[in-house]
Amino acid sequence: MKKIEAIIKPFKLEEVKDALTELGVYGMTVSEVRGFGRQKGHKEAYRGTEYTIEFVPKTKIEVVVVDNLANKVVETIIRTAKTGSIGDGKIFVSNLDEVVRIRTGETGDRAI
Amino acid sequence: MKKIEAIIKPFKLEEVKDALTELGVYGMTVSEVRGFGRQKGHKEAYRGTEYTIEFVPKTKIEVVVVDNLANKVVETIIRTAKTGSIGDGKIFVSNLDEVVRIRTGETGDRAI
Amino acid sequence: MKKIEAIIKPFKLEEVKDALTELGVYGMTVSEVRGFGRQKGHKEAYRGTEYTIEFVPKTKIEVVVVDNLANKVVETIIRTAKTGSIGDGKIFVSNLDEVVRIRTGETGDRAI
Amino acid sequence: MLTSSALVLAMTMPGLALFYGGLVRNKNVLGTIMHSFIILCLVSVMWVLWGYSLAFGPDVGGVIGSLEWFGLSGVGGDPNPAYGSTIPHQVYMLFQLMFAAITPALVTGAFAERMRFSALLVFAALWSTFIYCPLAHWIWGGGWLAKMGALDFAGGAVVHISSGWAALACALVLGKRKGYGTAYLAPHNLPMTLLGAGLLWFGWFGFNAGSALGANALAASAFLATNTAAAMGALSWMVAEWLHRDKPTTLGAASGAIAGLATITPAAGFVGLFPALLIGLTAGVACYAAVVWKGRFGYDDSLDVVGIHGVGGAIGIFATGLFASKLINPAGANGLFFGNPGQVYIQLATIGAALVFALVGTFIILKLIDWTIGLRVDAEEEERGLDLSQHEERAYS
Amino acid sequence: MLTSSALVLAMTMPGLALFYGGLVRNKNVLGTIMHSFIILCLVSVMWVLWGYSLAFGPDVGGVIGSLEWFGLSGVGGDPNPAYGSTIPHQVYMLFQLMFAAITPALVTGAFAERMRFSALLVFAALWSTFIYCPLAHWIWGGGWLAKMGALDFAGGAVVHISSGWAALACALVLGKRKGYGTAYLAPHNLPMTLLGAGLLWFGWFGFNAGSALGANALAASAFLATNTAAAMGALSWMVAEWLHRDKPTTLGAASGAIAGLATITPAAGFVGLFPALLIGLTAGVACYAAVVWKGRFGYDDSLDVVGIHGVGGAIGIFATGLFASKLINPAGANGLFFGNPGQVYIQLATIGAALVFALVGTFIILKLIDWTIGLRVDAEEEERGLDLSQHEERAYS
Amino acid sequence: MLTSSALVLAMTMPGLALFYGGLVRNKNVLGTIMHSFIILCLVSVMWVLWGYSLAFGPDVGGVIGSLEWFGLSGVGGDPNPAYGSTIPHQVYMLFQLMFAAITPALVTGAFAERMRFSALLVFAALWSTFIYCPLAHWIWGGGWLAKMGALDFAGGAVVHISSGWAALACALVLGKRKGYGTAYLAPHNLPMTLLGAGLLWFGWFGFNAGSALGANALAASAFLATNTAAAMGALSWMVAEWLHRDKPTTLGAASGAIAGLATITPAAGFVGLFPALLIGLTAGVACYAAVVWKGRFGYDDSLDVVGIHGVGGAIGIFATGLFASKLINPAGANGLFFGNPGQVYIQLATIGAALVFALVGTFIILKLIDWTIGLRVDAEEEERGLDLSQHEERAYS
Ligand SMILES: Nc1ncnc2c1ncn2[C@@H]1O[C@H](COP(=O)(O)OP(=O)(O)O)[C@@H](O)[C@H]1O
Ligand SMILES: Nc1ncnc2c1ncn2[C@@H]1O[C@H](COP(=O)(O)OP(=O)(O)O)[C@@H](O)[C@H]1O
Ligand SMILES: Nc1ncnc2c1ncn2[C@@H]1O[C@H](COP(=O)(O)OP(=O)(O)O)[C@@H](O)[C@H]1O
Repeated sequence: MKKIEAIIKPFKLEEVKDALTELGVYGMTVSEVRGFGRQKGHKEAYRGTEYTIEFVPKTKIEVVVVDNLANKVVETIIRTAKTGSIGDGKIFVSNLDEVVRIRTGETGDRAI
Repeated sequence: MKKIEAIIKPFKLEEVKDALTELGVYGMTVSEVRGFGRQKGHKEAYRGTEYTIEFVPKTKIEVVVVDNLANKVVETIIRTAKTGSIGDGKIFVSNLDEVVRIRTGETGDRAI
Repeated sequence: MKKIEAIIKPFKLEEVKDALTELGVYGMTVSEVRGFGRQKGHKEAYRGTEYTIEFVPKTKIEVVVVDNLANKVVETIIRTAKTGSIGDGKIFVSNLDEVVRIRTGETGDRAI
Repeated sequence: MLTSSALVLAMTMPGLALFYGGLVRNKNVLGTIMHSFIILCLVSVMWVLWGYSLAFGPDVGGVIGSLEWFGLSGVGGDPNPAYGSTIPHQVYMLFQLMFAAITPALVTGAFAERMRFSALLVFAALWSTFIYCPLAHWIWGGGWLAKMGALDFAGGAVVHISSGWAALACALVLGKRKGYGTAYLAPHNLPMTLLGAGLLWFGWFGFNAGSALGANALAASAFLATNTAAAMGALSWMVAEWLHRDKPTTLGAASGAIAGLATITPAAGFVGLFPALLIGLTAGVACYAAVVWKGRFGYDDSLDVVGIHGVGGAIGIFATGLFASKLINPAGANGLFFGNPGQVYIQLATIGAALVFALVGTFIILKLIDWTIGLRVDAEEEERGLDLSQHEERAYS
Repeated sequence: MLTSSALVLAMTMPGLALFYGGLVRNKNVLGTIMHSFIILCLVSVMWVLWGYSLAFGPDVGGVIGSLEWFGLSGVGGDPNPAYGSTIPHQVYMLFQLMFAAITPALVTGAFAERMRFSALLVFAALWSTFIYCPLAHWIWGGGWLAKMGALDFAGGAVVHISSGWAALACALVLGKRKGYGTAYLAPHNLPMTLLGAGLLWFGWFGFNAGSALGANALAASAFLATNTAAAMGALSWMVAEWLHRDKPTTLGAASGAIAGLATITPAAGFVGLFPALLIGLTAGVACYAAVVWKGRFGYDDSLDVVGIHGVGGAIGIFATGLFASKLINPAGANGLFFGNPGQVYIQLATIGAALVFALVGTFIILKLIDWTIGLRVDAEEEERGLDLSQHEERAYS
Repeated sequence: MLTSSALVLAMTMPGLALFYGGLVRNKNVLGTIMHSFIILCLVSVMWVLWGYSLAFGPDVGGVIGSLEWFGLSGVGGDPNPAYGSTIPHQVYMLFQLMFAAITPALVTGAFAERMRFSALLVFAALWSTFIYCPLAHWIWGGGWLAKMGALDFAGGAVVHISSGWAALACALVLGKRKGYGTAYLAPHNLPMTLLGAGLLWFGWFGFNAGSALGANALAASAFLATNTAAAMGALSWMVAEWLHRDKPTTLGAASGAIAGLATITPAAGFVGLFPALLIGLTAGVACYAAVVWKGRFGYDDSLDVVGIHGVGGAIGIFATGLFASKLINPAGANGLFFGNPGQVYIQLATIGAALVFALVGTFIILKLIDWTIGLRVDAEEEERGLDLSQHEERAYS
C-alpha cells in the first residue's frame, strides 16, 4: 500500500476530491497546513507596524491506496490541482507497512 | 522504529491516550483533520441556501514506537477507538529511518 | 529523497525556518499540532471546575530533501530548535518513494 | 422609561444571549443564543396579547389578573395611576414586557446544550403564562403578596427567584449533559461571555433605575445601589476564588458582578450606599460557594442559574427586609434595621412562595412536555451539537 | 432625542457592521465592517456640509433643498417649526444624519466581498448626495411626495426601498462573486451576525420611537409597533422556513426580525397593535420567499438587501396606506381600512417613485464609476480577500 | 444624565475592554479585558467611599478635596449648585464615577500583555487616588487650574492627558514585551476591536454630550462636535496612512476615530462645527504620526495610549484655547481666535501641569510597586500568556 500526500492550493480541494472519487478512491484525510516555498506570502500592517508573512495557507491531502492505483492517483492530482502558477504544491509518495480499519479490524488492501 | 498514524473519532482521543499511556507509550502527537470516507457528513443551510459538507472532523494521532511495540499499539488503538459504527477510522503503519530527541540529540530507540 | 518531520516549540519556528533557508532548503510545510509527552500541560478553571489539559501546542515541520542533505537538515533543526528544557520535541526521518511538483509534473530530486 | 425598556431588551438579546452563548461549547452556541432570542420574540407577542393582562390586569382573587386587557384593550397612552401616574400606560406595559422576556430566557442556562428546540418553544410559552404571569401578579400586579406588603423593587422574586429555582427543576428533570464530570466542557468563547456580562450590567441600569418610573432622585439612588453591588459582587467573588483556589478568574469576576446585580435587584430602590456594599459583598461570596457546592449535589445546572439567580434573588429579597428604609424611598417600607422586624417575615414568605411555586410549577410543566413531545435531544444529536442537529447551521466556518 | 440619535448611530456601527461582517467569509470581514464604518464617517462630514441642506433646506421646486444651509449655517439651537417645535434644530439634524449614514451602509450588503475600496468611497459620496438627499427631500423635506401626502414615518421609502432597490442595481452591475452557486460561501461567524441583529433591534427603537420627536405617547406607540413587528417577523420567518425546509434556523429568525423591523418602519407611528402583528407576520413570510426566490433570478445580492429591505420597505409603505389611523397619530392620515382609499394610491406612487429613482440612479452612478476607476477587485484579489488585498490586514490571527 | 452615565460605563466595559482585548494576542485577551473590567469595579467602590470626596469635596488649598464627603455623606438627592443646579447631586457623582473608572483603564493599554494581576490592582488603586483625584480636583473640582480659568469640557486633561502620559511612564518602567520588534505581535481579533471602537464612539456621546449636564442645545452642540471630530479623525488618519503606506487600514480608521474623539473631548462644549472639523483633521494626522514615530523612540507603548490619548488630549486642550467661543457656550470663555489670546497660556499651563504630574506621579507609583511586589510577570509566564498564568483560563477553546 502507498501513502500519497499532496500539498495543494486550498480552493482546489473540491475538484481534486471529486476527481479522486471518480477514480474509485473513496477515502482521504485532509488538513490545513501552511507552506513555505517559492510562492511569496503576504504583508500585513497594524498601526504602521508591518509584518511579512512568509507562510501561505495550503491544504494537505493524504490518500492511502493499493500499490497499483498510486500512479493514477498522482496523475489525477496533478491534473486537477494544477493552475500553472507558482505554489501549486507537491506530491509525496511513500510506502506503508500496514493499514487497519478500526471498525472491523481488517488489514491490508481490504482495509482501505 | 515504526510510526503509527491513526485517524479516529475526536471524542475517543482521551480514551486512546489513556490506554496507550498504560501500555508505556509516553509520547504522541495529535492534530485536527477532516476525513472523507463512507461516513457521510452534514448539511448546513443559510437563508435557504444549502451546503453539503462531506468532510467529517477527525483526530489524527501519530505515535512513534520501537518495532516490537508496534503491534500492541495497533491493537490497543483498535480496542479503544472502536465504536462499531461507520467512520471509526484507519490506522497506518510505516517505517522510520531515524528518530532524534531535540533536547539531547539522542537518536534511535533511546530518543522515543 | 528523505522526509524529515520535526515537532518543535511553536516560538522556534521562525528561527528554524531561517536556518534551513540558509542551508539552501527553500521549501517546507508547517502545521499546528498538540503534543503529549514528558512536558506537562496546563490547568484551567471555570467557576470552580478544573480541567487539566495534558496536550501542549507544538508546531510540526515537514521538509523533503535529497538524501545527502538529510543529515545537515537534522543537525540544523537540533541546533536551532533546542532550548534544553523538556518538550523541545522530536525529529523523525523516513524514506520517500517519489516526489512530484504539481505545477510542472517534474519528479524526483528536481521536484523538491 | 422607553430608553430603559430598550436597555432591558438589550439585556436579553444580545446581552444574555452572548453571556450564555460564550459559556457553551462551539457546537451549541447558536442553539443557545437562539433560546434567548426566540423567547424574546415569543414573549413579545404573548405579552401584548394575554400576558400583560394576566399579570397586571384587574385582580381576580389576589391570584391572577383577568383577561380584560387582552390585546392591550384599554392599555393606551393615558397613565394608569396604579402603574405610574406620570407615564403612559403603554410605556409601563412595554417596560414590564422586557422583564417578562428576560426571565424565561434566564432559565435556559440550566438546560443548555441538550434541550430540543420544539420543546423549548412549548416550555417558554407555558412557563411564561403559568409561572411568570401569576408570580408577577402576586407581587407587582396587586396580588396577595403585594397586599401583604412584600418588597421587590425590580424583580428579586419575580425575576431571579422564579428563574433560579425553575432552573433547578430543569436541571433535575433533564439530567446531566453527556460527559458531565469527565469530558472537557469548558466555555468556548469567554470574551463573548464578558461582552454579554458588560451588556447585562449596562442594561441592568434600565432594569433597576428604570423601575423608579422616572428620571428622579430615586432613580439615581437605585442606579448607585446597582452599580455598587455589581462592583462589590465582582470583587468579592474574585477574592473568594483567589483565597479558595489560588487564582482570580475573569469568568469569576463577571459571575460575581451578575450575582451582585441579581441580589441588589429587589433592594435597589429601597437601600442606601452601605447596605448596597454589603449586599454585593455577600452576593459574591455566597453565590461562589453555591456554584462550588453544586458539584456535591450532582445536578448539572449547566450555566449556574440556581447558584447565581436562585441564591442571589433569595438573598436579595431577604436583605431588603433587613435594610429597606423609608428615608430612601418613602413609598416603600422600613426593614429590620430601621425598626420594622415584621418586614423580615413578609420577605421570607415571599421567598418561600416564589421558590416553591417556581420549583413545583416548572417541574409539572417539564414532565408534561416530556411525556408528550419529549424534552431532550437524543444522544447522537447531543454529540453533533444543537447547532447542526436543531438548526442545520454552524456558528463558525 | 439625542439618545435616539446615539442609538441609531450604534445601528450602523457596530450594529450593521457586525451583522454584515458575520455573514461574509473570514477573509472579507474587515473589508465588510469597513464599508459601514467609513460610510458613517463620510456621511457624517458630508451631511453637515451639504447633505442636510440638500435634503431639508428650503425647497427648490419640490425636488431638492437649496444649499442655503451649507455648513449648517442657520441650523442652530433654536427649533425649526417644520422639524419639531420642541427640539433644537441641530438635534433634528443629528437625528437625520444617522438615517443618512445607515442607508448607504445598508446597500453595501449587495456587493459584499468584491467591491474595490476606492470605488466604495466614491460610490458612497455620490449615492448619498444624488440619491439619498433628493429622496429624503421628496418625502421628509417638503418635496413633491410630501405635498402629495405620502406617509413614511421613519423611512420605509427613504431608507429601505432606496437601499433595497439600489442593492439590486449593485448586484446586477457588479455580477456574481467567484464561486457563487458552487463554492462554500457560508457566513463565517453567525454569533457576530446575531450580535449585530440584537444591536440593530435595540437601535431601531431610536429609529422608530425617536421619529416621534419626543418622549410621548406616540413614541410609546411606535415603540410597541416596532417591537411587535420585529418579534412577529422573526417568528413568521422561522415558521415559514420550518415548514418549507424542515429546520428553523437562527439566521432565519434574525433575518425575520430585521425584515419585520424594516417593514414596520414606515408604519410605526401610524398603526396600532394588530396591524403591527399583521405587518410583522407578512414581512417574515414575504421576505423569506423573496430570499429563496432570489436563486431563480440568478443575481448575487450577497447579503439579501433586496429581499429584506427592498421587499420589506415596499410592503411597509403599502401597508401604511392600509392601516394608518388618525386615532394613533392625529398628524398622520387614515388608510384604506379607516375609510381613506386614496392613501393607497399615494403610497403606491411613493413606492414606485422611490424604487425607480433608486434603481436607475444607482445604475447610472455605478456605470460611471466602473468606466472611470473600476468597481470590482480583480480575480486574484477576490481570491485573497478584501482584508488583505484592500487593507493589508487580517481579522483573526 | 443617568443614560449618559450608563453610556460611559459601557465605554469602559465592554467598549474599551474589547477595543484593547482585540488588539492583543490570543493568549492575553482575558487578562486584558480583565484590566478594564476590574478597574471599573475597583473604582466604583473607591469612588463612592473616598474618591469623589477627594476630587469634588470641599476644596483644600486648591490642591485636593477634603474627606468630608467620605462614603457620600452629604451627597444626596438634592442638587449641588456647583455641580449642576438641575440634577441630583448623586447623579453628578455617578456621572463622574464613570470618568474616574475609564481613565485608569485607558492606561492599561501601555503595559498590555506583561503586567502581573496583583500589581495591576495596586496600581489602579494608587493611581486613581493619587493621580486622578487630584487632577480632577484641580480642573473640575474648584482647584487651582479651575481658578486659573482652564477649559476642559469633558476631560481632555483630566482623562486623556493624564492617562496618555501615565502610559508613557508605564511603557518606560515596564520595558518592552518579549519579541517586540521581531516576533509577530499582531492583533488577534480586529472585529472585536472594531466592535469596541463602535461602542466607544456610541458611549462618547454620553461622555461629551452628557457633560452639558442636561438635554439642551449645548448638549446638541457637543454631540455635533463629537460626531464630526470622530468622523474627520477616522478619515484623516485613513488618508494619512493611504498616502504614507499605500493602503488604508480598518484599524487605522478606527484609531483615527478614537483620536478624534479624544481630541475633541476638552473642546466639545465650547466650539462650533468648523473648529470641530479642523480638530478632527489634526487629530487623525498627528496621532498617526505619533504612532509611527513611536518606533524611533523605542518604547513599547503596546496599544498606543501615548500616541492617541496623550497626544490627542494635549492637542485638544490647546485647540480649545484657540477655538473656544462664548457664542457656543456662554459659561465658557473665548479662545485666541475669538479675541482672547490669554486663554492659550492658561491651556498651555494646563497641559504642562497635567502632563508632568501624570508622568512623574505614575513613575513614582510604578517604582514603588516594582520594589515591593513586582510589576511584571516572569518570562515563562509571559510566554504562556496572562490568561493561563494569571487566571488559569483560556479565551477560546
Ligand atoms: N522541500 C519541501 N518539503 C516540504 N514541503 C515543500 C517543500 N517544497 C515545497 N513544499 C510545499 O509545497 C508548496 C509549494 O511550493 P512552492 O515552492 O511555493 O511552489 P511550486 O511547488 O509551484 O514550486 C509550499 O508552500 C510547501 O507547502
Ligand atoms: N484511503 C484513505 N486514505 C486516507 N484516509 C482514509 C482513507 N479511507 C478512510 N480514511 C480516513 O478514515 C476515516 C474513516 O473512514 P470511513 O470510510 O468513513 O469509515 P470506516 O473506516 O469505518 O470504513 C475517513 O474519515 C478518513 O479520514
Ligand atoms: N513517541 C512519540 N511519538 C510521537 N510524538 C512524540 C513521541 N514522543 C514525543 N513526541 C512529541 O514530542 C513532543 C516533546 O516530547 P516530550 O516528551 O514532552 O519532551 P522531550 O522531547 O524533550 O523529551 C511531544 O509534545 C510530542 O508532540
